[in-house]
Amino acid sequence: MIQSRPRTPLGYLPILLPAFALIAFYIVPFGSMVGMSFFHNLGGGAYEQVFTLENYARLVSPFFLSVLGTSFEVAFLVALFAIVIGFPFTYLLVNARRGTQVFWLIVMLSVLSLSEAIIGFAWSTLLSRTAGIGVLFEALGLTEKAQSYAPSLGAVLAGVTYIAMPYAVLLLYPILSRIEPDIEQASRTLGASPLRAFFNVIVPMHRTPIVVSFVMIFVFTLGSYLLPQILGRPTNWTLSVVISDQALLQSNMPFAAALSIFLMTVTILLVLLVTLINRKGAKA
Amino acid sequence: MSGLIVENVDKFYGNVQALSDISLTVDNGQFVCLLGPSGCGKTSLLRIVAGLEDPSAGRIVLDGSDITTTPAHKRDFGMVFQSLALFPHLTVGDNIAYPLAIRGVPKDKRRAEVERLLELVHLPGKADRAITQLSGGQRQRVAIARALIMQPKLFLLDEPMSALDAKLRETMQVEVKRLQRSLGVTSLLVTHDQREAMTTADLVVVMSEGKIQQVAPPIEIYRNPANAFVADFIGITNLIAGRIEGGRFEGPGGALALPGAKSGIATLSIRPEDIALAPQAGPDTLTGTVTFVRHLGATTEISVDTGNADEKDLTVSLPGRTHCPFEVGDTAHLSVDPASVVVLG
Amino acid sequence: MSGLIVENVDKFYGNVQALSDISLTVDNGQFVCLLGPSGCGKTSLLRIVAGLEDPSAGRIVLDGSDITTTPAHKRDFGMVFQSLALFPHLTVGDNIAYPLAIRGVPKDKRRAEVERLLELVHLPGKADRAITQLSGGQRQRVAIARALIMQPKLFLLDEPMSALDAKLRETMQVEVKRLQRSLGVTSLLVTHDQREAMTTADLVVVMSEGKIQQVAPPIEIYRNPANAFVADFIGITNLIAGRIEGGRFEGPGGALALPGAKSGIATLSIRPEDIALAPQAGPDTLTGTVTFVRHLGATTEISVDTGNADEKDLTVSLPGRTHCPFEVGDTAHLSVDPASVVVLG
Amino acid sequence: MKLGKILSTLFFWIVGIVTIAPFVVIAGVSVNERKSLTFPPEGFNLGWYGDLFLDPEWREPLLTSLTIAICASLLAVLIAFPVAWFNWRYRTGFGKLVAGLGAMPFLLPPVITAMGFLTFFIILGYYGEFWTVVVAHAIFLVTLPLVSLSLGFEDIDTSLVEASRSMGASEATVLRTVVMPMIRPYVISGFCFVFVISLNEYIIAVMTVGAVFETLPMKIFNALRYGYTPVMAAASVVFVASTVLIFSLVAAFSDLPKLLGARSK
Amino acid sequence: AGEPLKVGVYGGYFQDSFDSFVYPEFTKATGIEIESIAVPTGEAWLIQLQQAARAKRAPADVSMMATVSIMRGMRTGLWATLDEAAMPNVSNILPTLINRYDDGGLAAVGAVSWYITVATNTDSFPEPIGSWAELWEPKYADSLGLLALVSNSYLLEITAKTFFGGTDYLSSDETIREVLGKVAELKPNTRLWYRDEAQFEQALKSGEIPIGQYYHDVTGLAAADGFPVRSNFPKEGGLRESGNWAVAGVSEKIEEAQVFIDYMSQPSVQAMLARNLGTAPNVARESMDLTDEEFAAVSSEIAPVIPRYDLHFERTDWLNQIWAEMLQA
Ligand SMILES: Nc1ncnc2c1ncn2[C@@H]1O[C@H](COP(=O)(O)OP(=O)(O)OP(=O)(O)O)[C@@H](O)[C@H]1O
Ligand SMILES: Nc1ncnc2c1ncn2[C@@H]1O[C@H](COP(=O)(O)OP(=O)(O)OP(=O)(O)O)[C@@H](O)[C@H]1O
Ligand SMILES: [Mg+2]
Ligand SMILES: [Mg+2]
Repeated sequence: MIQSRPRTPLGYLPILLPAFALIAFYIVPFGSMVGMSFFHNLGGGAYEQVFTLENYARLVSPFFLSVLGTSFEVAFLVALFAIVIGFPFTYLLVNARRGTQVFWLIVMLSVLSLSEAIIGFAWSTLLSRTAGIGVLFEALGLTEKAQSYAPSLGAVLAGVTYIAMPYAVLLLYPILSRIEPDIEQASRTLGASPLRAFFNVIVPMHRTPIVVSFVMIFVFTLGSYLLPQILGRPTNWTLSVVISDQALLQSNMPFAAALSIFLMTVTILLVLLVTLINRKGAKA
Repeated sequence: MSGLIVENVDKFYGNVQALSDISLTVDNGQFVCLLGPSGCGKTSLLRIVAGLEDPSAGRIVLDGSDITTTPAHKRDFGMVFQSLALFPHLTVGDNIAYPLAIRGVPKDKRRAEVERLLELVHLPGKADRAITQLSGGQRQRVAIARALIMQPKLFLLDEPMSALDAKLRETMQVEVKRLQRSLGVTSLLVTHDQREAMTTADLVVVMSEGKIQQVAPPIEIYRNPANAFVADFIGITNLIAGRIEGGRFEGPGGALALPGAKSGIATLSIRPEDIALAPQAGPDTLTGTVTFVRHLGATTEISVDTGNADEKDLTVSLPGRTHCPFEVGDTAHLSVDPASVVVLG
Repeated sequence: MSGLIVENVDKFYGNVQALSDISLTVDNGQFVCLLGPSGCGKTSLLRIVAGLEDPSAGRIVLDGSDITTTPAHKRDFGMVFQSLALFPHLTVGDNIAYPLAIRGVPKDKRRAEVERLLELVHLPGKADRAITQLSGGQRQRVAIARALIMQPKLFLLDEPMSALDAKLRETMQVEVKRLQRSLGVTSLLVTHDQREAMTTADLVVVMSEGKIQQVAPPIEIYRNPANAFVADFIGITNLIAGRIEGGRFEGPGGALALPGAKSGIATLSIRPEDIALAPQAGPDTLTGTVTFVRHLGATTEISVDTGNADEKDLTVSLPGRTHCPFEVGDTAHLSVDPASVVVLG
Repeated sequence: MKLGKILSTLFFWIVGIVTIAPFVVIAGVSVNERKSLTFPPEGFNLGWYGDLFLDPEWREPLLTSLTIAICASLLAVLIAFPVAWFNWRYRTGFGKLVAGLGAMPFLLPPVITAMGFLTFFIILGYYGEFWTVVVAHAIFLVTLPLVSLSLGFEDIDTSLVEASRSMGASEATVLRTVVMPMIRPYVISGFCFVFVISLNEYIIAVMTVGAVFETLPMKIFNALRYGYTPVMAAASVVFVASTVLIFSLVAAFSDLPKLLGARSK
Repeated sequence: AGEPLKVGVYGGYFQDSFDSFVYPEFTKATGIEIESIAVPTGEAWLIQLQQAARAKRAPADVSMMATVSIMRGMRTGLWATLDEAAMPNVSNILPTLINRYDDGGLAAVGAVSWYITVATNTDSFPEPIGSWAELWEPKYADSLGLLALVSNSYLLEITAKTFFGGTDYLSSDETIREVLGKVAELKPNTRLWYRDEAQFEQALKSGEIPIGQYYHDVTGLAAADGFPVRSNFPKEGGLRESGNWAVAGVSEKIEEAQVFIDYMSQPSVQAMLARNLGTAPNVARESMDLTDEEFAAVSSEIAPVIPRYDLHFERTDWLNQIWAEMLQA
């Protein structure tokens, strides 16, 4: 018995409480952050509640733009890898037996249950000269001498992609599991090899979910903060690192808030742009 | 050796045997319907022919060459799926041209072919539509056009009409049949709708539980069912178990003259329309109590309890305008033309 | 004033008008079928009667009292849903006892009632089964038992049989009808299957696009359709538009004698079984080209193109054993018994 | 066809192995004989697992994290349930708006959400109070039960509700006798998702109560900063093991792929 | 006496050691019970104390804090002014480790100190490194581990002392930038700019990164455990950093707190800390009974490099900004 709306205003009661909770503890905090970004920093966690644009003025520098660039570069590449690896992986997964699916889904959920710090550690071990793939490559004769692959941009990308993978898989899983097997089979009876059917039909068919997942992983990755520190060189540190440093180490709350809003605004603009382009592309 | 030959095909899914020892020969240009209840293995057989599934045993031979291990995309068959499986991200034209596109046929050539096919399925000028802009019947036609554009050696259809409503389904059946006849393409249609099979097929293959029960032209299947399953599955029939002795059948409710019938225990299959009302009990009538009367308009169906096995009342079908003289509870006497009776094992 | 009265009911969903000015009287103990094509508003009407939906205008009166604003759970009706809506987390017995349980009836009393109902629907001893352990037909019976346990004032069924296969559906129809008759409960059944309506109903309500087209007993609906819509929707019919002049109808393909018919422009409705083959053209025959022949077994259907409007070929139905003398492309002459012709507006 | 099959199987397994490799490192490290994170491990010693539960150094953060995770997931489910229910029951713009609001926290980079909470609680003067992190986690993760409950409600055949209404059940009776039994697996899975992620969440916890309470992820991170110890690996192994256990149970008692949105088969 | 005295020191190794070596002895000596509180590094604790102060609560009565944090707290008058007369032992503490309000009131007293020196993996570099300047040599390309923050690596001070005659050189924007330019020359040599001690420690022990700046005491402990590592004081001196005791102004246990600080300032206690925690004592060498060996393990006679706390305090944002620009360029 689905109705368009409750018969009496009292019927709205159940949703008012959650609505209140979300507004009080999400919208208002958000607003307070916006407010904070206009305050004057006194240092040491103290600030003065006077209106100033100095935090934003400080933002406008080649330095922060380049850090932003780094953040976007990392996020873009990670989202790209996560989709390029995650999409075919998920596609193979949904076509696997039920038991296999459950196994890998649990593995993906287990990755979520690893703290970022420990993932950073595990990857720095995996990429180290003394105990990681360096040793493996040397043993296989791929490299002459064991090398270390961390810290580096590559290491950051590997680590963050690793964290993003479960999200990619969990985002794409419901969508790909809804594909009629008929679609792929139809393209095969029409003369496409399985590989071709995948690239020719399955991928273009999911253009929108792919773009949406890409954007979501992109945004999620923008927030990564521990891994760039653990696996990267200073040039790979993202804006999130700078924000948390400002907040936690320098105790410059107003500036940290301004940086957050800067990051968020640019992110939202970018997401809008991508959505717009996708919509245009889908129409064409 | 031209045509399609299915030789001793078995199919197992894990422990489930979906097909057992299926053999079938389809001549070029024939329209064959696989008919059977749900789960009898029709789709499995069709998919094995299409190359989408490997048989567990047996061979598939086409025009003399063994294609059992040829992958689906190299068989050059056209297939229409129950879900239609149209590509939602492509236009009507691009859907139909897909087989050409992946074979690298140039664009203008594709365009021309698409136009030709759209004419054929009565959808001229719809090439640039999105799939979502079409009605169910129109999508159906697009799927058919796409399957036919490569002039396939074999045209396979897996319950393509089952999602359509009754009137549209009938129209499409007639169209598919006409199209097939005009193109002369060998076709294999899966259905569980006997009316569809009767309408379209040159040859009906009745299957049950992974085995072929009978292969014959439609009217033959109706008139001379090979066994009780076929008799009961195709149309409505009355199965009456009894005993034949010296050209007379004795069963629940009475007796019937069956001159020349082999003596012994037998089951008769009698179609409802082959039973008539007798004015009174006679030596060759069945007698029972009327349990239900359906005034269906075109016919009136009367259920008569003659004490038949499994509480299966006999069904008698009277032509529409015939006055039904009975109420529930009345006693009815029934007579049967011996020529219309089929004696089963 | 006993029975159910629906008075001038309108129903809008947003801007969509699902029902317009529906009025209907159902006597106590009657079995009424709402019949009509998909989307005509049958379910909406039933749900308004059940109290699951509010009418946009109009009243519902039961046994003289207005129940338009009584909420569903206070109407004490029994309803069977298309999806059956059995609770998957409860056993068969608990499903049937649900209406009692939520009214706090003690356990042993519930148990006894459940047993009684299970007897009634021929499922004795199945109370402890899980719903998933039942077949489709058995689930159907459970749903019916659940709807009947409170001895409802009104028994409402929304296409309860549509998920069953053809044979089972027929069995269930007969059983529902028998049950209703023996309990004498006023019933309202929604269906789009005319065969189902003909089988079960005392009174058929034909609806189309939110309006009632005709209310009459089944055979009356078939024989005397009120308009072209009803004629075409119930059974197969041939609608032929033409002109009546001095007791003769002139239309595509020829002319027919219709003694006593009113002059003017008219559409005839002629059932396929009321058309016979004529040996040659005569003053009262229609002539056309055979376009398709279906050997359906019980009947043979011939499509004849007489140049009728909308490319609607005439359908002629010959009894099963009749030899069909035609091939596609032959010319056929058809004769019609004037008594069977219905002249529509 | 064969080559494609081999390639795809190979790809699947390479991704699988790389996904599992870090677990191997962590498990290996957790059994080092000496207090060092050497890989491959030197010697074998399960004592670090004992430390996790016995050493107050580790037990405290573990308990803190568990408490936060349990409270936060309860709260998140409590917030999400009425929203999901309401949106299933009614079609109102307001309901959709609230649901959209509920989806937002998870869609922004967590640092930003964390900053929001930090400034908010500082301004309010509750910075560092235990409940702030519970609220922050619940709000941040409310999206998860919202999604799983919405999927669950979508899955309840509305005719079941109508059937129960037509048999005389009031709104509350319907909720108790029909909706609750059917939605329970989704409530549990929503709870589990928040629980697992909250248990491992770092940045928001640090920004809200980092100065006062130490959660296990902070402890692990601090261990990483101020002295590697295999206990941190042991903690991770225990977490992974519990996650595997939790979701295996979920998979055993309901349909995990379906909970994750797969079409039911 | 009702509630125990709440004392906060850095969580982890520090807190452990205080719990086992210091507090029991203190309680035995004075009868004052202690509740041990873990304090995070960085400034989070300061914010916490400030928040609490507004609500007139004290999460800890006495806290150990970095010097810059002490100075920040002083600015908002967070710390109680201590009574020197009640704490005779405080006079033992080196004067540079005493923080006073502008009016001369005592705000904080040095608690413990530690050194940042040059640490090496002896498998890779058997010879000790004699001077900070060696870190700039091209032969160490891509092999150094350095602390990543301007506020914890103190590389500005170290560089100023090594190449520009002393930390006083950091007197103007220009000279600071000049020194920073010199620090930037370390970038090609630096493999890891680490934020987390242990991250480097692990790499140092395994030889993955064979050389870098590191905490003298920690390296010593690792060497004692048998790892192939060594820490030595360069000729320019190690960098000396310290933690300080300060008492929250809203504390109701100022007297007990002063007893505690006085106790901690005794040379014997300082010596005990040096032996058990490996910290550098804050009192004159002569006043303690440490052997030469014990002393060398935690400190050095070479004059230390002292951080320019004033600079870090007054120019926080600017220093961090130019540092980050240098590092991340
Ligand atoms: N992929 C599969 N895995 C396991 N069993 C299967 C699979 N496909 C079909 N089956 C089983 O094989 C048998 C035959 O199935 P098939 O789909 O061929 O039947 P069908 O005649 O097409 O039925 P329907 O009319 O319902 O489509 C059934 O018992 C079915 O359950
Ligand atoms: N909840 C609703 N919101 C909007 N429109 C609706 C709703 N329910 C029904 N309609 C519309 O009202 C009209 C009548 O619908 P109804 O369900 O009563 O038809 P029906 O005769 O039962 O059809 P069917 O045989 O397909 O069940 C249809 O046009 C339908 O689209
Ligand atoms: Mg099938
Ligand atoms: Mg309906």
